[in-house]
Amino acid sequence: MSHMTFVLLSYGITILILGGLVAWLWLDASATRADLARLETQGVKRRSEVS
Amino acid sequence: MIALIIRDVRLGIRSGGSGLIGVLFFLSVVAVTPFAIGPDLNLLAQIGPAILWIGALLASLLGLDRLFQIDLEDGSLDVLVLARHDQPLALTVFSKCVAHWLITGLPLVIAAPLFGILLNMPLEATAATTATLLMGTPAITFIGAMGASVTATLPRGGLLVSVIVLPFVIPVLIFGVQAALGATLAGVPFMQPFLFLCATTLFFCVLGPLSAGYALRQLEG
Amino acid sequence: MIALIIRDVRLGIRSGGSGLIGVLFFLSVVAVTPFAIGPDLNLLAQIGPAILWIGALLASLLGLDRLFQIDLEDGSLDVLVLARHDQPLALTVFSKCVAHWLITGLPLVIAAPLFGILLNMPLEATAATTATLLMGTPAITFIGAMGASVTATLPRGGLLVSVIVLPFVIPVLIFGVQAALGATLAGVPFMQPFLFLCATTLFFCVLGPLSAGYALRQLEG
Amino acid sequence: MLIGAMKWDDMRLVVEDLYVSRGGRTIFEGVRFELARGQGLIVTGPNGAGKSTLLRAIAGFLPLDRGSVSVLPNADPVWVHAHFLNTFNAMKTALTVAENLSFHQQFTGAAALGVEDALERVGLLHVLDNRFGDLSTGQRRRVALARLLLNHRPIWLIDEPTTGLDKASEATFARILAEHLNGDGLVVAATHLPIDVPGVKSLRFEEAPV
Amino acid sequence: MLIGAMKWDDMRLVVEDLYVSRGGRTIFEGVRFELARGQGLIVTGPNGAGKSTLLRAIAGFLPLDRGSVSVLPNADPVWVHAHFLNTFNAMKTALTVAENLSFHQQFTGAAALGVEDALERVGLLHVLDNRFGDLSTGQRRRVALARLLLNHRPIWLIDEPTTGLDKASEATFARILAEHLNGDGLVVAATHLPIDVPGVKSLRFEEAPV
Amino acid sequence: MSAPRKPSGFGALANPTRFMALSAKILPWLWGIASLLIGVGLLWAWNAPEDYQQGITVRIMYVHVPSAWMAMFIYMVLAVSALGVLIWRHPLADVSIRAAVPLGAAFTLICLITGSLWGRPMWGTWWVWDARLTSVFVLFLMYLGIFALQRAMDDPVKAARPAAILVLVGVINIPIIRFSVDWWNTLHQPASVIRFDGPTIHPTMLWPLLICGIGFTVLFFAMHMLGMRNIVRRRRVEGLRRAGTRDATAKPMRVIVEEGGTS
Ligand code: HEM
Ligand SMILES: Nc1ncnc2c1ncn2[C@@H]1O[C@H](COP(=O)(O)OP(=O)(O)OP(=O)(O)O)[C@@H](O)[C@H]1O
Ligand SMILES: Nc1ncnc2c1ncn2[C@@H]1O[C@H](COP(=O)(O)OP(=O)(O)OP(=O)(O)O)[C@@H](O)[C@H]1O
Ligand SMILES: [Mg+2]
Ligand SMILES: [Mg+2]
Repeated sequence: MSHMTFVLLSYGITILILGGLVAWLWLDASATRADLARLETQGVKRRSEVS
Repeated sequence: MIALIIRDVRLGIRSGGSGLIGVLFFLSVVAVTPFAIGPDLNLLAQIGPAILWIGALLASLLGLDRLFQIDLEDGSLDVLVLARHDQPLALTVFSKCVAHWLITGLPLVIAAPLFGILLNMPLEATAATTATLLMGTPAITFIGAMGASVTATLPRGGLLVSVIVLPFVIPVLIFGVQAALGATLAGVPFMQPFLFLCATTLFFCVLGPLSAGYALRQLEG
Repeated sequence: MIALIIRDVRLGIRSGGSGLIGVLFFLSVVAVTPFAIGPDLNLLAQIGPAILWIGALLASLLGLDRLFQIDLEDGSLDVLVLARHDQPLALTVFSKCVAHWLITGLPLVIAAPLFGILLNMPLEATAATTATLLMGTPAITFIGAMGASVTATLPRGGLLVSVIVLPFVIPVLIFGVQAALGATLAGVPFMQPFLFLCATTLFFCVLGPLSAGYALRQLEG
Repeated sequence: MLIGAMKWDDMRLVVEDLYVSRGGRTIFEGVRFELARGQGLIVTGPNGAGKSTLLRAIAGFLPLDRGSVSVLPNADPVWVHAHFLNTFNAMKTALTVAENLSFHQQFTGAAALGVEDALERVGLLHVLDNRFGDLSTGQRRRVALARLLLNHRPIWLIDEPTTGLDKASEATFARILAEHLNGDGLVVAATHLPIDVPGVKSLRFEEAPV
Repeated sequence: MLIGAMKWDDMRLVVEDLYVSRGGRTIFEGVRFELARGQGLIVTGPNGAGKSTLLRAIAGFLPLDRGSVSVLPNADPVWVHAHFLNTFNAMKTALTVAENLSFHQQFTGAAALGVEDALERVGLLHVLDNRFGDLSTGQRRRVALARLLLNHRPIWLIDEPTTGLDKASEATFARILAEHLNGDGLVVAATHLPIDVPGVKSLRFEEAPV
Repeated sequence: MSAPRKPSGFGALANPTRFMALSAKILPWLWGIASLLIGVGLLWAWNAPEDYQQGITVRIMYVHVPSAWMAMFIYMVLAVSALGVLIWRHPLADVSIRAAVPLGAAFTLICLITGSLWGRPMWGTWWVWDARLTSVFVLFLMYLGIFALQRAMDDPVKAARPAAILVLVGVINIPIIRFSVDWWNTLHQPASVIRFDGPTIHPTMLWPLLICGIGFTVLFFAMHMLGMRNIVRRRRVEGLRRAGTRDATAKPMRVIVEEGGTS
């Protein structure tokens, strides 16, 4: 393999991991925000009923 | 039966034994070795299978000796034993073994290839090791169950366990390692020890639960 | 303090051979090595100390997770923690460590010379290894106490404790193997790493009990 | 369970001339009694008298020096038809109440009440999702009692069922017991606290052996 | 223990405005009481009310959200002067009764009664050399109670001391408690079973009116 | 022990609420700065001269080294937060630890991967059990260990203190590993260990390296803050759900103290 591939690979993987992290964080953010909104609107219910 | 497996797996996970932790455990065991025997890659590759097998043995021994003790202490063993009409004790023991293996053995088998790379073992060696682990680790669990049942029933069982268990386990260990090496080293056969391994596993997957189940019924007196 | 040591040692002996299990595990590690690295006797002798150390290290992980759990489960931990005015918790932990080492660590040290012969190590190498084990294994217990204390609330932290503990024991392992090799190999010093080993042990024999004691006081958050 | 179900209507628990020893010491000699459906037996006596030993012997956990325990008419062993509740609770502290109970429900055959209903009966529906280890002493005991309602077993062998229970829960349990008896159940209960269930036999150990 | 011994005569246990929460939930609010020497407090209430929690908080096992617990006059922490008996027995089943008790005697300072005398007091001298694990439920509890007599601690924090005890032993324990109080001791006891000790304060947990 | 403490549960959320408001404002800026710095750094790096001995592969350095730095820096963040948990009892400290651990693990992983990607052409092997490499690997294990401990306990409130203690003890571990490493290096084996000291870095490489380093740091803070926001939210959700059970909504019991007769 040419040296270039190693360089590209390492940059690629770095971007992949960091990008993955950021994406996961964003998704998590929207998910939790949604949960919170739902619970706050629908008010208190028994846990077994909530989700 | 399924219920019992689910419960014990849950229990294992809750009490810090999830697959993740299993893999981590082996990672650390593998990571520790080079510190001891030095960075010589060939040597590392050579004893790689042994290390993995030793790790597997340790993982099984951790907590295996208390497999039934725990149920005895919180009284659930009475329930398991009492229910032996609906579910034969041997089956109960078998389920507990399966659960225990899922927590300790399986993570290793899944992660083994990764470790192969870390210890830069040749590919077929890695494959062979994985295969032997897959076939061999259940044997350790089943054998251990026999010992565990004795610990639970006899107040001083601990000594007995080790005496019972390891004489059986050591051969398994040795054959496992040999088979793993057999894949790569010239002059070392692969099939022969591997088949022996499978035979042992099958043998103990019957004998283990049966004898353990019997021992558990002798609970007191 | 003495009372606690006596009690725990008694317990260890009564409940039967947690020490012996360790030794037998140790034995099985030693037993598989020759199969792993083949017939080359010199090589075997060469990495003998490393093998012994790995075996001892992993063996002393057995039973570590139960160090505080047993006392937590039967309520005696409350007594130990409550008495921290008469006997500081760090001291209590220290005593428990001593007892635990006497039961699990000491047998390993005693068994080491025999196993040295199995690995046909030269005499002084065996002697050196035993010496390093004698000095080193306590450190493992002390570090283990820290790991056991943070996982005390988990019913069965076996794997997790090992995962937590292993990174910490690496320096111990390094110095230990180093010194052991120093005894035989030309150009490798013995005293220097050996002293480092002692230093590490001393260090952890303070840090371990302190942090563990602190953790135990925080159990209920 | 079928065996039990078939011969359900004329089931009898017969204990004949029972001798049991523990640690080389004979705990009791020649205990004999018989329970028909709908009958209960309350076992009382000083500490160390042998109440728990008797229960364990009946349940088949202890070797009998002499005598026999069987369920007529077709002489089944007791454990085919019995729930056994020892002084421990047989629950896992690391699991939630729901997980614990549904395990027992699935593990022991002949499901009767659902997990939530059983909890409702002991008034603990609200701890459904709590770790069992986070419950108070009495709450734990009540969950353990709820287990008896999960699966239908005609014979209940229960050891100090009401330890740690508050007054209200004791009453609740007495009600549960009465209902089980009216439903043609058989009960052998060892206890120090009087359980007011009308028309139960009683077996008293007089003097603790020294 | 010297600290205790010195200021012995005017020792007071003062609990002020105590707030404790568990698992993110506030269990009780603003509990306040004061005990002088010779005074006892019986804590009662339904299961899950917070009795054990209160005891653990006083003993210093739980973080306090608000308020304080201290032993006047010189504001020692409670655990310097206290025996704590939880619902478990703090004994090792693998060891004999004698071994268990003598461990506690040596471990906790200020020896009072000898092991045999303490066992004598709870009427169990004959089990001195039995494995603790071979004792019956009530026998175990009585051995655990004997522990309190081994070392002199003015303050006793005891959780459901009489569970599993037979009538005779309950009376015995009531006597022991009374003597401790007459000997200028302080007692906080959580219980469901009435303990007839004359002239003790009582703390009752009740459902808050909705 | 009996030192007064902020009410846990809902009472303690006052502080976090302020955090949510504040972080909401800061966050966008952080993202912006991070992407800017990293972009500039990498472009510059791409145009930086090739290393005479390492050739083009030296470009790996610009991701490798910063991530290595982050791997160690984040552990220090953990340590400070741990102090926050144990000493100052700050309600957000535990949240900070939880959010930082996965990030630390990720950066350490990047360091490992890029490192071995660099090692292949330079040393002719993916992995050497060399001192520095192994120490990083152990650091990785420690991150995972802390992560495992946190996950092993289902109740985050209960996991906080043990995790914090583990983190603090682990701090000592880092220097220990690094020192012990030198001893281990001098092992007898004719090891294929490549003694490696970074090339004396030329300014034209140093600048982009530094910029990338700063960029990574800012990026970390951005991710950390977002992670913390998520955790705070999730705990509120959990709180609301628990409040759903009667047990939790039930008012604390009323307590009645009655004097007995004097004995
Ligand atoms: C998996 C393999 C590797 C790991 C885990 C690793 C780890 C590290 C770490 C932790 C640092 C930071 C040291 C400090 O600042 O204290 C570092 C720096 C550095 N590494 Fe690596 N490295 C690896 C492979 C390589 C390779 C193959 C090369 C080049 C041939 C390389 C070149 C550098 C350079 C130039 C620095 C910056 C200079 C310095 O701080 O010393 N690394 N590496
Ligand atoms: N495993 C055992 N081995 C030997 N002896 C035992 C064992 N278990 C109990 N014993 C003895 O048998 C006798 C009866 O015990 P048992 O538990 O039946 O008493 P009990 O009536 O249940 O008392 P309690 O009211 O305290 O529960 C006791 O003297 C006890 O010491
Ligand atoms: N470790 C814990 N974590 C979270 N919640 C707990 C924990 N222990 C107890 N609780 C809860 O705190 C409340 C009070 O418990 P506590 O043990 O004080 O009750 P109690 O008054 O002793 O009841 P009992 O009469 O059954 O002993 C209960 O609702 C219980 O569920
Ligand atoms: Mg009994
Ligand atoms: Mg209680």
